[in-house]
Amino acid sequence: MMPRWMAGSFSVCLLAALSWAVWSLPTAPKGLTAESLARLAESGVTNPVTAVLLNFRGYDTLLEVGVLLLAIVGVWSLRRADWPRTAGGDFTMLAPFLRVALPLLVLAAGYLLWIGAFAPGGAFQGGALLGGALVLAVLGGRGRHILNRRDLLAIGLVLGVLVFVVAAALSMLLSGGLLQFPSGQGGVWILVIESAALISIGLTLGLLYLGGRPSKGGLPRHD
Amino acid sequence: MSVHGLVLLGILFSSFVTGVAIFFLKEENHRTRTWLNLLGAGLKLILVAALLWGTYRGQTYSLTLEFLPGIDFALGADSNSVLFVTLSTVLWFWTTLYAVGYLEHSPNRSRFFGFFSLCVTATTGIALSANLVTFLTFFELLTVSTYPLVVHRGTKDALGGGRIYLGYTLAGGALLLLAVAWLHSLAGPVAFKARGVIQSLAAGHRVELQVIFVLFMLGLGVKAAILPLHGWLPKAMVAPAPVSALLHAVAVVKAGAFGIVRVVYDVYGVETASELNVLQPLALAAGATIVYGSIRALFQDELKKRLAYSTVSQVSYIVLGVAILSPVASIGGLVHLVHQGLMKITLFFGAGNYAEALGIHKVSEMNGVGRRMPLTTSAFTIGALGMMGTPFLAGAVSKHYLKLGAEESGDTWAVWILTVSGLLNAAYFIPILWRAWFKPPSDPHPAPGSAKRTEPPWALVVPPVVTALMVIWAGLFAEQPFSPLAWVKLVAQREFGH
Amino acid sequence: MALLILAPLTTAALAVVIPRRGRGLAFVTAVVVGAAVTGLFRELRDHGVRIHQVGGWGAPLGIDLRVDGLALLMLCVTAGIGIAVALYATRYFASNLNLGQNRPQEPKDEATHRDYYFWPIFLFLWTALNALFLSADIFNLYVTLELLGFAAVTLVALAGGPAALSAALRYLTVSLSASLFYLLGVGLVFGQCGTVDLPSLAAQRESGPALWVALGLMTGGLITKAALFPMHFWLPPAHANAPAPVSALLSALVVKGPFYILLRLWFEAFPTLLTPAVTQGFGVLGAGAILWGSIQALRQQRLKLLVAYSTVAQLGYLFLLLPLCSNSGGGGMAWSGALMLLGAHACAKAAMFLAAGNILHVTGHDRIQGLDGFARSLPMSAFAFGLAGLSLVGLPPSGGFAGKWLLLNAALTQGQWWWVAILLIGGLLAAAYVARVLTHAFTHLDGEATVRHALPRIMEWTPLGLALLAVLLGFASDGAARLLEVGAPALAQAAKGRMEP
Amino acid sequence: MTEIDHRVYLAASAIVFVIGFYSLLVQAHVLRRIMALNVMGSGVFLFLIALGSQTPGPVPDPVPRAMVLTGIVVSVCATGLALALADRVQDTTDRCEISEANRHTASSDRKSGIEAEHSEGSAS
Repeated sequence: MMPRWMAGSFSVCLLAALSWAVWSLPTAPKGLTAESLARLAESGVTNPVTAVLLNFRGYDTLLEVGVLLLAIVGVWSLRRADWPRTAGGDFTMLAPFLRVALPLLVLAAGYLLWIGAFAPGGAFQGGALLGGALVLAVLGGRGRHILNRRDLLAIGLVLGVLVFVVAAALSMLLSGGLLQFPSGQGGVWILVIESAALISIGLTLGLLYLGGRPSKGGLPRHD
Repeated sequence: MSVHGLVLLGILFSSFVTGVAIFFLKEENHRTRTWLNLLGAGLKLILVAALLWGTYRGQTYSLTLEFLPGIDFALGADSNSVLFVTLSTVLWFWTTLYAVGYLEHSPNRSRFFGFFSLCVTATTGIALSANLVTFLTFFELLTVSTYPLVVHRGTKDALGGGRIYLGYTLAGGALLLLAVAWLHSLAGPVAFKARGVIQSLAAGHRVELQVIFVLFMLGLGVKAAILPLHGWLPKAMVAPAPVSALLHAVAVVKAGAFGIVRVVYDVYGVETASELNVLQPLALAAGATIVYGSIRALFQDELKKRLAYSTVSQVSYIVLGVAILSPVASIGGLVHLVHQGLMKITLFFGAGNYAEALGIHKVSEMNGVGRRMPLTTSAFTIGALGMMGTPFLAGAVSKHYLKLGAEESGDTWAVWILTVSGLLNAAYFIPILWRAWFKPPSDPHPAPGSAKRTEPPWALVVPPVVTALMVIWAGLFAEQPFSPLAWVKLVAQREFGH
Repeated sequence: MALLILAPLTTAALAVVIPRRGRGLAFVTAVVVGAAVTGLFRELRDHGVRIHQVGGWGAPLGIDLRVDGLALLMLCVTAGIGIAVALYATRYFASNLNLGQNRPQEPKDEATHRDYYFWPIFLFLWTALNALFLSADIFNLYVTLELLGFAAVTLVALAGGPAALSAALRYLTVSLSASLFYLLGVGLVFGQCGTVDLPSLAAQRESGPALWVALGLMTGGLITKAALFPMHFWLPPAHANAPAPVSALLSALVVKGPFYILLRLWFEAFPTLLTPAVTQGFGVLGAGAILWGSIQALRQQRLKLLVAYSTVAQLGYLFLLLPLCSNSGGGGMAWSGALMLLGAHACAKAAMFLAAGNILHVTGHDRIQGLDGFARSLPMSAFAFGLAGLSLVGLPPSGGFAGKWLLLNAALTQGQWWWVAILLIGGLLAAAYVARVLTHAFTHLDGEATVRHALPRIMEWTPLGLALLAVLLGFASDGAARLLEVGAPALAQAAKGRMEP
Repeated sequence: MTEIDHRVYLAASAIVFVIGFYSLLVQAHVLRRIMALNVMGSGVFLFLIALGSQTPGPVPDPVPRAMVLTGIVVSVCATGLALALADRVQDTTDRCEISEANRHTASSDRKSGIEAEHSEGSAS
């Protein structure tokens, strides 16, 4: 920890520099809007963000899915999961809600994935929703039988990376370029990749919430 | 790569491979280790003999490997190299034999002989280097491979001595590196060449070249133990006797002296160096070291320390000979490179035998050892007499040429220094001989075993006797072909073009 | 080229599913990556710089992967060290390893746990490094940096003790904030130039306050990650408390990643901004690192901390490249010299950490004072330590010497004598701290030597092999220099920058 | 909306970033530090979003938006990892502050060295 005056003066200097920089930025930056819109048609989707994320800069996303997997592996390597305190508590309100909400959330996640091709949405958004659903389920004491199966979970977690890698390798065989999807088929490829990614992202986010590896003998019960 | 290049490589590898192999031997494999050692030493001797013969007949040997960008790793054999490589190989053979006997029962022999072999590899590498960077490589390898030998006993003293040794030599190495790199940035890659390679630069870069020369002398002077860089040498006396012999006669100080010879003759060239006015200070430093070393030797009671200071003094004879601008003086200096080696190794073998057989470490304990150990003491006496400059022994030949050269170049002060030093040599050696031969044995000796004759095993006696005979040979038959003197005359001819 | 990323990423994912096969998967990766690097070497030699447009879009819209001499050199170093460390780790993490006398046998599942998690994370680390060296896109570099950082932190935490965990936590916070600085810089660059592709940035040759601040932010982040003095504070605890193979990876490779990005940024993307004030500033920090790191190394009581501080010092040399490369004359020498040092340091430091790991394993501690006579119980490790020390000190013919020689020559040619002094003093200080350890190796012990512990052979041979490689690397320096000329982005750019004052 | 200078958003993002940075420097508690990192992150994301919406044309620039998505995911992962690590540290050391004592001094390196030894001795 640094003395406040020192940290303060650092921060003030930093702020001054940043403001100076920001004010000198061109008011109409060049950006890559024109290029991305011009080649949007070739990408297989009509939502430009998805096009960037999974096609133009799909390689970033490949590594990013790797980051997700690495993060959860890291968390698992660190500690065992804590079963949330609320678990095993009074579910009179939560349980009926979950019964309705969980299927809806899963459905909504799927919808977000699908719509990502045309409008805001996509695997990450869907995955976030799925992760949220998982957290809710955990809080409501559900899904223990799944969470006990570390082997199954592992498969779900790596699914995104593996499908992505296979797609990358396959595209390379087919068209000679890493992640270069055969022309006209971009949409399908993206959908496949995103579907796998959706599952992994959702699982990862939900399991990150647990903060550790599920213990072998099942999670501790509180009832 | 020609057959001739392979000879050079063979000379290096004969000891290198032996060394590496020995590292992996189990401690108990005494016999295998001894045979490996002698095999390596013998093979090297044969190869060097071939080299000597070939060079004598005008054959050139060279070998280059890719090394740094723009600089090759180059080996070659000019007459200077051959002189030094022959000396170190011959002496190494006998030192190995001696060491095998000496360390019969001490621990960590595999480690010792491994580094021992690496050390001699480095020395022959120094001799055979054909350019400065290669020279530097082996020079540093020598430092590194001798350190474990100096600290071999692992006692507090040994480790302290080792630390000082390493400090001095690595600092010297750093200065040498600076000198080499600086010269490289001025002159490009520097390959050794008779009469120097930088004549053309002398006019434009006078001051730089002077500074670089000083750096060279500081870097090399540490190993050659020139005043005031000699501090490590007496401290390194904690090492086992064969190591002392190696340090003083074969490897370390000789490498320093040989480096000075190389830089003065084959990098700067004598004429250029003297134009740059750098030789005179070097000669003065050498002169001061000669006197200083002799005086300090007078006051040492510990035998090995007295010999150590004697080395400090004697090595500077070589430097003096090089620094005086006269072909005759350089003959004296160069031949002393060989003669001092022969004499000093005899003395150290002797000192080691006294310690081993009777536990004698001090001059004051040496009363009457001549009668107990006649062979060793005879050899020791020949070495000591040689050092004093007694006629018909090796030392006299070098001193004769040095004095002649000094007179020729008008450096009368040097003649005086040589005379005074000769007297001092006598002053510190004669008491030893007097005690050894003429005083009655003062019983009991520090070590047990008071039988009448206590010569150590033959492996310890033969080496000093042989080297003592060589001292006589080099003195008596100095004018015969293949004597050190004859060879040195060849070198001088090349360097001065007479 | 793509194999270099896909292979380790795939095996990393598979190792998560089947942790028992982690070791085997690592070997598959080693073979594939080794072959791929060899193949790339051939391609590069025959055809020059290779570019792969991911997705076929091409920069600036897409991301380009690119291999030039510099990138290939880094990939080679990574592959070499990666394979060596993998070999060592096969036995290190094996649960049936006999730890020798006074070591409590750790619970078996604890060891298994470590073995199971090491391999996937190690493979992720490898992926991250390969991706980093291949990328020509500064945003993509951010992603690789994060991947690298997460893997490194997790591997440190694998050691498990309180010191390691605290060190890992600090490493993580420092690393994350540094990444955010870098990312903000990337944002500013994008705002100014409208691209994040390195060659496109180079082509624009823009300048202005935004770029200055952006470069400042990115540089700040990167030197923190590269542990350049005075931002090195996180490194010694993290590197010293990690498991031995991890320490080796971190010191040999991980800190080099951010340094590599730094080179790309300053020399390739914004060479015009590389003013003498900037380069001399980097030099001063580098010199500070050399002196401070070496002095701290001399003062440490623990072997691994000593080695870690030595890393701080050795990283300083790399940054001397900046003042020595951007001046006229001898720039090429400084360039190959610094990178030679990088490679040599990677080998030597990995060897040292692995040797230190052996010592720790056998003696049960790594207090320098208590290491008397370890040359007897661990002759090969002591030897490896010594040989690696030669390279760190910079004695010929080691790679360390070749690198220093080139830097020295560059400094002398340019008359920047102050760096000459630093180089020489740094070497002597290194000698002092290496000798400090080796002295204990030679100390004579009364009585019979401690029993020679039967360490697995591979754990003895790997450090020795690496150390030998470091020592012999000098002979490869000519070849390495020629390799670096392929593409030589920095030099070409720097030369152009010089021509347009 | 168009009359507002877009640079205001950029400046605001800079302020958010610096606030986060300041707390990172002065806060000792791990949780606060992790939050500070998240604030810094938000600053960066705000900056990128503002940058993207600034380009002329009908739609905002998708590239910075994609970058933000990537960044958010990374930041979530980082937070998860950091929390788990912090928790583990707390379990093993009963402290929830990043130990600052052993920053530069050799003496404290010694201290942490001893700790490490214990852990190596017992755990490894």
